[in-house]
Amino acid sequence: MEMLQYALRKFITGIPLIIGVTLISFLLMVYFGPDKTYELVGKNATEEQIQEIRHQLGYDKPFVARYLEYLKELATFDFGYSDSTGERVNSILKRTVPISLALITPGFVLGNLLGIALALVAAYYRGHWLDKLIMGGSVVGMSVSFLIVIIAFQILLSSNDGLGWFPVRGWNVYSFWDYLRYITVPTLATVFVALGYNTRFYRAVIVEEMGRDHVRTAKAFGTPPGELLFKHILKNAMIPIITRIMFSIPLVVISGSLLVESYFGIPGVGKVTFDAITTGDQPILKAVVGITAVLFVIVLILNDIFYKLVDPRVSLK
Amino acid sequence: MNTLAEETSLPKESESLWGKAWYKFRRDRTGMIALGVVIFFMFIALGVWAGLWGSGWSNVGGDMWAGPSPEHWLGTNIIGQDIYSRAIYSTKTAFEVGMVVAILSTILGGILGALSGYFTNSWVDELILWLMGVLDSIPFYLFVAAIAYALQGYPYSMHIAMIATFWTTTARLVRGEVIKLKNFEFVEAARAIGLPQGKIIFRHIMPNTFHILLVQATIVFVGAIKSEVILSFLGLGVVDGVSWGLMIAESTQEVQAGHYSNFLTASTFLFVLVMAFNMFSDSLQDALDPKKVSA
Amino acid sequence: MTQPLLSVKDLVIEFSTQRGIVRAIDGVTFDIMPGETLGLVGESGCGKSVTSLAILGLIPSPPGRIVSGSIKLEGRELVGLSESDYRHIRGKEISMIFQEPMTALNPVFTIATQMTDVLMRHQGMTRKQARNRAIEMLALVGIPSPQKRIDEYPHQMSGGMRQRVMIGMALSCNPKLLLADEPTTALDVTTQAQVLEQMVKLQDELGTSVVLVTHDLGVVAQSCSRAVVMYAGRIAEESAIQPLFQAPRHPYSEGLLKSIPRIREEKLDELPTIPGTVPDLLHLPAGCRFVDRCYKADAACHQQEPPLEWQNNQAVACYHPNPAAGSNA
Amino acid sequence: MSTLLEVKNLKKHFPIKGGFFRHVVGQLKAVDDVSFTIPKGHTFGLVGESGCGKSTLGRAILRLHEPTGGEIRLGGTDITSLNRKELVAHRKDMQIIFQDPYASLSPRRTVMQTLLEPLEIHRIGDAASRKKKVLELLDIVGMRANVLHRYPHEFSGGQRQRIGIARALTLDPKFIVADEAVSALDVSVQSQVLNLIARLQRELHISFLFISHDLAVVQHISHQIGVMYLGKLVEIASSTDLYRKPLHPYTKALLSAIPMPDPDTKSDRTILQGDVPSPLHPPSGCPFRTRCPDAMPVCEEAMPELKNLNENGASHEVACYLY
Repeated sequence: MEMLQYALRKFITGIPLIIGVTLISFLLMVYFGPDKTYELVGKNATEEQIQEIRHQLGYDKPFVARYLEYLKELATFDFGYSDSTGERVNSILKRTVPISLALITPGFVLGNLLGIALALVAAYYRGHWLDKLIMGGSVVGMSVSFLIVIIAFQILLSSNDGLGWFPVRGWNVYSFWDYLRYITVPTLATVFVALGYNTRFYRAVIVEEMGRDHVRTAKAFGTPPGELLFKHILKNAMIPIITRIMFSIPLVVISGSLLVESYFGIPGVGKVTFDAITTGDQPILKAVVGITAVLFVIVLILNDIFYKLVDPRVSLK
Repeated sequence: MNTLAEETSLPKESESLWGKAWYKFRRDRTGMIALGVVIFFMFIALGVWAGLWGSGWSNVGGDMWAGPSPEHWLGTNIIGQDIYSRAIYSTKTAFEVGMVVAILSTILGGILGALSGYFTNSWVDELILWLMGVLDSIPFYLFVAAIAYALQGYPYSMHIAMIATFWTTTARLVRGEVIKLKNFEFVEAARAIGLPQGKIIFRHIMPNTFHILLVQATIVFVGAIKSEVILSFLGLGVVDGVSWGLMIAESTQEVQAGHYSNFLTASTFLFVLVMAFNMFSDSLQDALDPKKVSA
Repeated sequence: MTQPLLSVKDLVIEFSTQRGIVRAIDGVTFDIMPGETLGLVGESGCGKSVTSLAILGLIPSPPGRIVSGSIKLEGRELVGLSESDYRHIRGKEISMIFQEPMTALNPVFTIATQMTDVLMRHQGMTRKQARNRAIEMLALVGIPSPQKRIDEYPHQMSGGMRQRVMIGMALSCNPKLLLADEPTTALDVTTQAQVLEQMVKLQDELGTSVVLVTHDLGVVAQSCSRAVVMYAGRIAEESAIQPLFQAPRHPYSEGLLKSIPRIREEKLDELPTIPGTVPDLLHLPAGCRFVDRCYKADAACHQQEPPLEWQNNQAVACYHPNPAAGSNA
Repeated sequence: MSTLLEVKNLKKHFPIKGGFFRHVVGQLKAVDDVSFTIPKGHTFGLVGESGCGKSTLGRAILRLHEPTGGEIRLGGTDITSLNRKELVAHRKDMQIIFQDPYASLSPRRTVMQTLLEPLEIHRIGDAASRKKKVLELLDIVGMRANVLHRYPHEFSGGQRQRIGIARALTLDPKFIVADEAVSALDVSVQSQVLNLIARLQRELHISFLFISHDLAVVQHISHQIGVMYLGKLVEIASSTDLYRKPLHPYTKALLSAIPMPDPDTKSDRTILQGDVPSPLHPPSGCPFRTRCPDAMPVCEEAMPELKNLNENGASHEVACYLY
């Protein structure tokens, strides 16, 4: 009950954020965005026809009314029909989001788990050659552009000039085996790029926790190194680690999948978004922006609840 | 009236915290090498800017996909342009994007972060925090596209989009530091002598965040160059001229045909610069860390 | 004569810093007898905390390093002991409590978890046995309703309570030696009095030897039987408590004692002071390291560091020591 | 002997936010109805344990924290009623010395810049006379002119504290708040700084409010001492009276809790039980009653008033139902 009340309050405080995101995006993309009238009217249209189209598009209504309409769409989760295909936006999302999740999840999970593991090793052997090797590797990982990694991995693993083990592009998934074949190269590329940043961040967090007074106390009471690292240090380090993971979720789902999907031609939400950007398909863009904002607020709430679970000092009151 | 003049054994030269940091940085071999590489790239960029080299980047002079030759050191691309010149010229583009975005977003982040940190629990802070939250919640590529729509093909919409989103990280860091600093007693001392708020913020507090701003500027620089590549590839980035991102975008068709020169050249330039900058940034951070400097 | 419980001999510890190698401890020698409370006194940077950390093998390395010397616990050499062997000593034979009660306990575990872990590890107890023993210890250090409070987290307790928990935890395995590093410095006076009294009482009951590291001469006078006064990494004076406070032999101990403000009826206009400041360990003066601040310094003091010399259970490292208590010189 | 500072019923309350909409649900009474006076050229010592509100009181007097209520008169001027501009002008008369010599100086400014700033802000003198003033101040606090272009990190704690004192003196104040000014220093340096403050007070006739948790230090330096507990002054006495016949049970406990640097006076101490209650939920009536060995039923009802028990001679005020 306390939790529910807390979540509710948090959601209310999150409303200004949703309004801000939708307002700015709406202003830029729709209000100042491309005028669709002339794409829809035929040649030599009469003035009435043009007015008719403008009316259909809602261009003749005042800004506030149009924006409120958008908020209503977001609240009822009904974004109308795509400008370019005429398909319902909801059904597009229903089709593409699962593909994106299936594509992005393995790399996301692996990138974070491996990052934490490498960070633990590096922090434990701080100053040792192993630490220097891992940290050197992570700087290299951070310095290679995601785009280059994708292209290079595709050449090396998928193309005929390379090993040719995996499909070059597309998404013809009918079995688990197909699934594995299609996600391997994108996943490897995602992990490669995420690992550099993650390892570095997590190592810094763990090293900071290692310097705490209570760690010295635990040592002074004969705590063995494994217990020290996995019990005393890691539990305290979980707070910043969880925050980072949680807050990267909304970004990874949209931005992370956009490049991979458009490069590999995978019909996920990222590809749909990219296509919507190039064609100016406003209903889809409005849906994506609105949903991301809501996702952010949800993440904000979940993150605080996680805090509570890990850190007894945090009170939800 | 005093009799107890204290014997103070001070080193001969007075040394500011910057002096100490520079002394420390100079002894960091990795950092110095990285700085050397960055300066070398900057030299290339300045040369392009002065018209000394790279001016032939758009000439359609040779055969398509020619191999390396004395005229075209790294061969030519699909329409016979010299890859070497294009990569050199792109260095200028990269520095332009990096510098503009790094400098402006750092200034913006520094000022807004300082204001929000100094005026915590007031509407100023609330407003800036809200703005940061909003900008962080809009998917980056969508935001770039939105700005591009709104500015209708204005060539700097990518720069504006990056500045508008990259300042938030800097601002958050500065805000945190300012919240810490404003509770330091030297700030209370400044208030006690009657210093106006503006002077307290800009004369006493801000200078103590410069180390964060400097490191953050290098991080933003790298971020801007890397984003430019992806945005240009997606068709949202550099419109006029050439950049490593555009070269890689061109090369995606070429690599399928087995021509790697364009791809490898642009990738290598990009990688070396970004790597050097990252290492430089690391060493800078070590040297500027106030905890380590005062030790 | 009884054997010392712990004997530190010619200990030298160095730290490598940005500006060069700092010799934080330079030839420190002292013994701790069973059941006694030894005060380790000095100002910041004198090496008192480093010494106590070195006894438990907790000098962070790098940058720290024991260069030479020995630390023997009942004849057993601790310097160079492997980490895994040291683990069986820490918390079991030698325990330590720290200055900051607010940060010394792990914030995300309950008192019960932290105390039972130690007992299970060192005494081979089951969780249930360990819990009972922990509650017993909490009652012993004066925590009201320990059955209830043992399941609290550190942040739910006051500073004084947390320091009691630390003491209880440190004594739970019946260690032979307790190292207390400024245990009451972070506490308020009234709380400090409570905690000190509790510590002295427990030590009497359990017969544990205590090394009390502190800058506060009042605390030393009230709780120790013997004290080692340190200055800039070396021992200036070692003495039983009574003679040290009645007739300090080293000019540094003398100056220190005189310069503390005391509650007095008559007000002094000026406090006696020691001029100057503690020297930077990287730029020590030649000869005696106290020479720049000493009113007795002469040419000899600038030449060579004075050795620690014993006379009737009172040792002093000075060429011109004050006469010992009771002597007519 | 004329009064320089008069504090009357001073209050500083901090709002506590809570509940569903983070509205104000209560008040933390950091300083609650405190009154005292400091004569010209005297040092008033304020002693109490952490969280008792002594630092807040010092800052509220200087209006570094806006007081919630009450009156502060400095040399006849009502400080509480000044507007922002008038306050800036009056800052000349009242200054502060801080506890932490590492945090109290702006790290990226030289000693010269730090010491010149107050003179520049208040437009006192020209460049030459300002420089002369700065050199004079350095001499007063016992430092040489060669430190002018140095940065704070180049000094030791004691030296920084001297610079902090010099800064407080630049505007020739009549009144200085010394907030735990020697607490962070080592014993040998502490006595040097205490002597410096005592000399300033004697020779420049500056009044000090000397705040410290250390009763021995306060007793050494002050003419009069106020003992504070949970936001309230419970006893005000001359420093000799406080030593000779402490009246309030809390003062007695404080005195007996000090570990004396003398092994022969192993006092039979009255050790207080329990902890200071949270200032968020102070006990009703007298705040000390929960730990007081002499608590009576009447103590629960209302806070006893401060009353003067010395009819003739220096006043000795105590707030306790025992008297």
